[in-house]
Amino acid sequence: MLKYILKRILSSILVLLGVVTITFFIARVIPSNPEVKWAGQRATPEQLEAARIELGLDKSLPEQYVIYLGDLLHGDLGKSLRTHQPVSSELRRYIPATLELVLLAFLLAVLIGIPLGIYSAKKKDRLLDHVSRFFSIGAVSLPTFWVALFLQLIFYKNLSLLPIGGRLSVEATIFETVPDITGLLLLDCLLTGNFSLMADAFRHIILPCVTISLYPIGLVARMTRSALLEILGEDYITAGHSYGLSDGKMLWKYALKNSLGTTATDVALSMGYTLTDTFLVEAIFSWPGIGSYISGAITSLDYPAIIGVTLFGACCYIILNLLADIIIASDPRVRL
Amino acid sequence: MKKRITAALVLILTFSLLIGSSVSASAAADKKILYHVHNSMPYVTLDPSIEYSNGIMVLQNVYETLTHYDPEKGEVVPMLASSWSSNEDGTVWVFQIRDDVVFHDGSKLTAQQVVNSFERSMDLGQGGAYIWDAVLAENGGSVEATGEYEVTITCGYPCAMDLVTSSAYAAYVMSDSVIDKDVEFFNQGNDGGSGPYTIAQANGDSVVLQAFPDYRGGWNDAQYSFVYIREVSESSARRQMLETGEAQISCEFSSTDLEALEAQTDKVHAIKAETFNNVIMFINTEIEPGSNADFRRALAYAFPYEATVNEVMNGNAVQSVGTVPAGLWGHSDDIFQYHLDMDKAKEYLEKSGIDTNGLKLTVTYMTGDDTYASALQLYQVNLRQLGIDLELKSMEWDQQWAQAQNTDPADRQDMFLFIWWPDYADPVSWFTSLLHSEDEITYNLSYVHDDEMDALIDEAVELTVTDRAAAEADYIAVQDILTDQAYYLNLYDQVHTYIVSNSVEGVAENPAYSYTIDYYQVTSK
Amino acid sequence: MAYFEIKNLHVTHKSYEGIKDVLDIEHLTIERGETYGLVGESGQGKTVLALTILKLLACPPGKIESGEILLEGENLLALSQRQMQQRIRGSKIAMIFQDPMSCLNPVFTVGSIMTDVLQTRRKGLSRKKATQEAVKLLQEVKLADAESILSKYPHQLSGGQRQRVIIALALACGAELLIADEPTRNLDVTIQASILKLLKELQQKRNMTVLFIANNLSLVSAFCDRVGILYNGKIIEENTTSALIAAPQQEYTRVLLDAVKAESRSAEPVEGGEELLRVEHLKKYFDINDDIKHQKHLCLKAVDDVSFTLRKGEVLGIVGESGCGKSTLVNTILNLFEPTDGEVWFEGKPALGAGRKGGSAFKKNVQIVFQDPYWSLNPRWLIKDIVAEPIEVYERLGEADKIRRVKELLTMVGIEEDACYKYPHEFSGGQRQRIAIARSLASQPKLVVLDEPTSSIDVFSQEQILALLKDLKKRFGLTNILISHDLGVVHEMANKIAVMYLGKIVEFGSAEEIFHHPRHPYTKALFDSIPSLATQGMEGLKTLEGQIPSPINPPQGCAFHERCAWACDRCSCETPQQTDLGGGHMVSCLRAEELTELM
Amino acid sequence: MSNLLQTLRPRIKSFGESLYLLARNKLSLLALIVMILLILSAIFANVIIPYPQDIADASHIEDKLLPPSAEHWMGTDELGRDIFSRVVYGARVSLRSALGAVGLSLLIGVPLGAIAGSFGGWVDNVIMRLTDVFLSFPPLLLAIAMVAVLGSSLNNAVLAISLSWWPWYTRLIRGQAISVKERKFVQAAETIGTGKLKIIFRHIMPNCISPVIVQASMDIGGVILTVASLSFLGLGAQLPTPEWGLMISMGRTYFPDKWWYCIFPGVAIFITVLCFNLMGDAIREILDPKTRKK
Repeated sequence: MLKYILKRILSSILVLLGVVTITFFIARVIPSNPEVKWAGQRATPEQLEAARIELGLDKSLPEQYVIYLGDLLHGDLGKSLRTHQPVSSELRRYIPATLELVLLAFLLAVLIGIPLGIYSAKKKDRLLDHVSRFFSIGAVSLPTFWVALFLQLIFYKNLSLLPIGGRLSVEATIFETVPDITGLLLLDCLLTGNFSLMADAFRHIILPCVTISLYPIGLVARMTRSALLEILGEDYITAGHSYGLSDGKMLWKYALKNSLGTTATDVALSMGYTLTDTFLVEAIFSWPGIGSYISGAITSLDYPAIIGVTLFGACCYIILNLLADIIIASDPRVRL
Repeated sequence: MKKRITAALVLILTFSLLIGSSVSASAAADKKILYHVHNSMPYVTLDPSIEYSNGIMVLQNVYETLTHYDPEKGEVVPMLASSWSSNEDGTVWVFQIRDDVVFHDGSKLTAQQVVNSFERSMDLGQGGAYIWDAVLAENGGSVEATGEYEVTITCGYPCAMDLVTSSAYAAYVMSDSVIDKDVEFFNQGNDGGSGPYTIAQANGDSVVLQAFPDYRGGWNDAQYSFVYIREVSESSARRQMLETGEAQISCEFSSTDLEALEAQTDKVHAIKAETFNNVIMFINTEIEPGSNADFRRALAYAFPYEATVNEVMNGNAVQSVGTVPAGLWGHSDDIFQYHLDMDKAKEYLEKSGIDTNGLKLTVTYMTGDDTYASALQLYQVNLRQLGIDLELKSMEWDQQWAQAQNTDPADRQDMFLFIWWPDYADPVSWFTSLLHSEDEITYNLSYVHDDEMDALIDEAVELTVTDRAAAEADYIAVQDILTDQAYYLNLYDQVHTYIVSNSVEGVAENPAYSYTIDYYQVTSK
Repeated sequence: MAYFEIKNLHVTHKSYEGIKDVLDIEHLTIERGETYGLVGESGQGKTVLALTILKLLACPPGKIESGEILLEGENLLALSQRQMQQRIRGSKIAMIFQDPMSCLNPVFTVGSIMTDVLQTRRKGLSRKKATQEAVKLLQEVKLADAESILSKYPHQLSGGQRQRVIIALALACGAELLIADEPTRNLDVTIQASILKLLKELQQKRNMTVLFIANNLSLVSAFCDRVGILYNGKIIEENTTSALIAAPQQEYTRVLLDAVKAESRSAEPVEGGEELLRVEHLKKYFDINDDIKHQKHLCLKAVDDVSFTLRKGEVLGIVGESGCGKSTLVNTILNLFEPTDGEVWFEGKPALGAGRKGGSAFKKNVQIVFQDPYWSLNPRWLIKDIVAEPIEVYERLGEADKIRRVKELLTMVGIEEDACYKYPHEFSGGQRQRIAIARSLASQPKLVVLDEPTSSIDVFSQEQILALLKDLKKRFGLTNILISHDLGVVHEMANKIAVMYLGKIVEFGSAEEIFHHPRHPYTKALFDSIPSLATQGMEGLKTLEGQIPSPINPPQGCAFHERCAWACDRCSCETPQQTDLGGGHMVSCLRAEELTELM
Repeated sequence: MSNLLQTLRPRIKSFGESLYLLARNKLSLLALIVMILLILSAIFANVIIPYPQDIADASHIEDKLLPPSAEHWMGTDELGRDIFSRVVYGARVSLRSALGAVGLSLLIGVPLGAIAGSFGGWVDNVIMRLTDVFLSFPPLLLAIAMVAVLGSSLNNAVLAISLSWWPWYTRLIRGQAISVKERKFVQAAETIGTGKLKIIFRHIMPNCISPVIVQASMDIGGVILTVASLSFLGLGAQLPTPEWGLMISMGRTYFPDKWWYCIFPGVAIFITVLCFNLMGDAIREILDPKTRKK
């Protein structure tokens, strides 16, 4: 087992290297003038030359690549062309917000998706099944950016129940001392026992979180359902019945455990798409996360930032994928 | 297990909905907050020497410059400098500095700190640093403190230094304590300014300004002790925030949101601010058909100016007269103005003898600006009547610009939608940057090479310092040539419409400092 | 009143083709303690019946139209699922399924499965107690070291062990009626016998009633008191075992009987011509390295030092339990696998190592007919393309000529010509096998390998296919290698036999020699453990105890000694060499001579 | 594979039969009908729509942003163009690009997968690592990069999507190929001496394809959504193309007062994607209960 995991990690690193390489070279062929972005749009030729040297653009591409890799090993992602700040430190600022959002969304997905899937599998082709199928498929069919607009309209303007965006209310930001331990605001509040702030943060996270969770919820529900149906058709289920085991036991204990592996992988693999959604939704809810950051980076082709975010996304994917593989590997059936 | 988690969630939810607002209740009483929502990030960096973007809307309230442009008077007025003088050819400038200025760190302003601040900008050579070109050592210029409260600036060539020092870019004066700090230091929310407000928090998408108690102007209760500036990109969202009274100031609304808001006079009122920002359509004059003057005139007559200003911009713009916007010297209402006239367009098209069948032009414009898109689509329709097929290409600025700088003229766009504004109240940048022929393409994106214009411009720059009237005359002459030749089309000058809560007064935008509001002047009713 | 009774039960299955009857049983009774055998091939509705009795039939598409199933006078069909689950399933009626792998939940240990079952049955049974129970049960089904088995996952057990676990599960709740649905189907013959014996014992011990479902009469004849023949969902004939075998009434029954009366016909010995194929010390080892369960680098000796010669016109039958390496041997000879070591000579020329190109001459001359005609024909191809594939490879023929050749071949194997433009799924198993044979002949080979040619087609076709093969062999003077676990088929076709055990040939010789005077204990055991009509009752059935050792680490000395009734200490240390007992009868057993008398 | 009920499990033979099975599930049937309607309207768009000229070459700024009415069923947009016409025409745009993207990904993914699965060994390794690399790109970012290089246009967006999509098919096909490779007819072909490539492309690939087709049909919906997202970000279709995502992004500035502008395109996306997903599910359940994206 251990050997297997190590092997997987190794190949993951290989993959990561591939991602870095590709992004690096894409970034370099994109027509843009980084030195201008660095030195200012009306900069004098001298200033531009200085900038080129400072950014190491005077060196040949392979050289730049080697240097970049070298820096990467020290966790140095280079400096953002816009903000002139180290990308790594900026990521450190924006990632927690996004993570908080995505993690909560996935929690929702599991809490709602799995039961939904189970029940519709249990009641296959009955009304409840149709309803939940419709819901889960509908959930993955909705354009999230569109949903976001509606939720805002309803819950902020019409019901004035929830805030329209941001992570905290103005007053909270200004007057409260916002804890920063993990960067996951809700968690930090919990740790510091600052409940009024936690409540405030929670009210802010509800809308974006719900929007983003739609896709994974639908996905999990669908996957659980089909996985279960598949398993409920297996012989050992029939056999189990013949020994007089109860349906409940069959479903909850036997079938569910078998289905977890596949569901887990599917969810992990769908992560990439959820991240995409996050990028779209954060902008609408002006959520200070990686999404807002990347959109800023994109509009000015700030490629150190873009590569940084890409790497982050890739890492997320690879890690989740790794976990999924390990889950599968721990399934006694698997003998690779 | 699951049940327990869900239960917990539900609990927190209800709990939060109940007491969620308590945070605001507790605080708002004693300290007044002015909430300004902006459509894009309020800053890129907070480094006073480097920032060359939205950041001035923050920095302008935190730092001060030697001089300041007063739009009413139409000239620069004292700020940190109490007075200044120059020799007749405008190469040596002497500024007298106020002696009662205190920085936020408590230190007092002296001439030396002014010198250090300017040199910092020049050394970093980023953002707006180019404005010091004339002062750079290699151009034979210098800045030195010639007394505790006297700064002498020597220029390599004549230069209107009083205007330069009023710039919102690269001309801020800062305390010595921050001179050697780097960008990161400033972006963490530190500042070394002397302005009415200090930066209390900088969170990337939002900034909190806090009143600086020892500001020499003093404070009254009506003024705001906190200003919260935050990015909310969605127009509809910003509108809702004003409607609910959560925010007090915002602008850059979509036409419909604006209509809706302007109707709600019980809650909010609109403040229109003329700007120096004008939108220009470059034409690639180096290749067919753009190289043909009559064809360019045809293009000029085919543009839907009125529709754009009235329908697309909903009156948040005025059609340009000449290239220098009204309110800035060098502007003249007598300059010829094109209007939509398809017959004239057809006429000129025939005159040009360009064969339009299968003729395809590309126009590039910046992604994300819907008003550009709408205007261009209207234009597209008109041109189709002339048998010209216009292809819209939305691009990120850098790509757009990179393509425009392509070495082979044929690989560049045919037209280029462009917005320009001066870094300080001097029309010079339109002429030197956009119209003066240049050996290396930067902003002359019509690729104009007109010796007559060049001569006039060079002369005007010289005269700016000594004989402004003469300079103005030259500029107007240039604009006459420009419009006659239709090297590029002057479409419209932007008008910023701020929607301001009725509980607030004193909001005004200074055209020389785009998007900046002097919060010190803002008070609550 | 009978203990168990089925009255005009009528079950249908709804599908696109419409509603079709799967079961239509007028009357069937089983007395307490009786063993009733239900015989029929797959697709005749045996499994449906079993599931219907337990009310586990999937409805829809299945539908129980009418009828009663009475257990001690109580109509099961009238009961609700809930009642069935609580009162009947497991506690009164238990079932043993045919495929032991798919019937155990792979992600749970045997222990947890068993305790689950026990606890649902007996409320308030502590986990500890339940475990003890489980151990008892496992011992009852003769599983050595029951404790360790409890902690194992199904896939860690051998087929035989799994089947025993399943039996244990069925017994767990003290059911009185046991439905055994082809319980030995996927098991090796030697294991088969022991499982049957076990069942018999348990039945007597617990005095259970057994409904034994099987697809061939020989098993039933040994096991059951009464037999019913199921055909198209109907019981077409019913009688006591002996009577039925003695005097079958129905044609179908007769065919079923013939199928297992192999001894009746045997192949005529041919005078071998010159040598065609010679195999020398052929070895094929497979590397096994397992990432997940970090095992160290192992190798599986599938074929371990095999040598034999085959002469023109001979038919070599290779027999042995599954996993003994029959198929691997053939595939290696056919160049499908790289041999680890050894030589293969075809017509005196080396056939291996010649690689893909040089080998093609050899490939042209050696063709194979696979066991399962469903997967040996590409379902996406037209018959003409399938049959023409070898022609494509070896001959440049115009479309017209090609079609002509294909049609010749098809007629030769008795398929009408217009089959050319049909797809495989439009044909029955038998027909497909004919098509496969046609293809194998297309390149005019000298040697045709037959890999279980009849095992997966219905009894009717089996006969004809064998006949066809014999006929073709005569017409083209073919030489054959025949792999089969069905001794009947081997008996009928082969005139040379090779008996394989754990990758080695333990006995090699002419058919009659081996059939009538087997010299190797394994050969003998193998033959004995196969139930035949001759052996009435279980007593005649000799069983071979113990599991087949894994070929990954075969036992020292004679690979068979662990299970050999005649083994002595020598066997466990000394590896026997092939010894010729004259007449090309080779045996690799240390005690061959002495045993000739003993056995 | 469940052996117990094999005898009872229907084996799909004819198109009619699959229809019959599909029709048993009302929801899927409804989806099918709507889908057919959509496709038809996409094909005959120019015939159906009331204001064909509003697709590209007309603007009536004077009657901009009119609410839904008899002559403009879905109202008009900021240039006074008939939204209904544009939404209907949008179906064509979306479907075309979705099909394009999926088709392209299949073109790349299927052969690679077949080769990887059939050859195994280092070839397999290299190919699968490559798919991992492409899978681990956040699709959006990949699209952005592509568009940044090639300039934003619908076709480039489609290209970008295919680039992030093909690995799914490679994985799927590979899995299939590995199992098909074991099928006897492949061995038969080998004994016959058929060439390796012929075996891969004539024997193995055709037998892997069906689950991929199922997967592809399920993906169409997702792809439509992605195209919309890209256009929403201005990385996809260019004005005045009536692409749904683009329309929403234009319309959202007029939301909520001129709700119709961004509601109808949104609804159009939702219905289309929903139908395709429902169909995809149905087809999967009928044809191949085992296939899943993995």
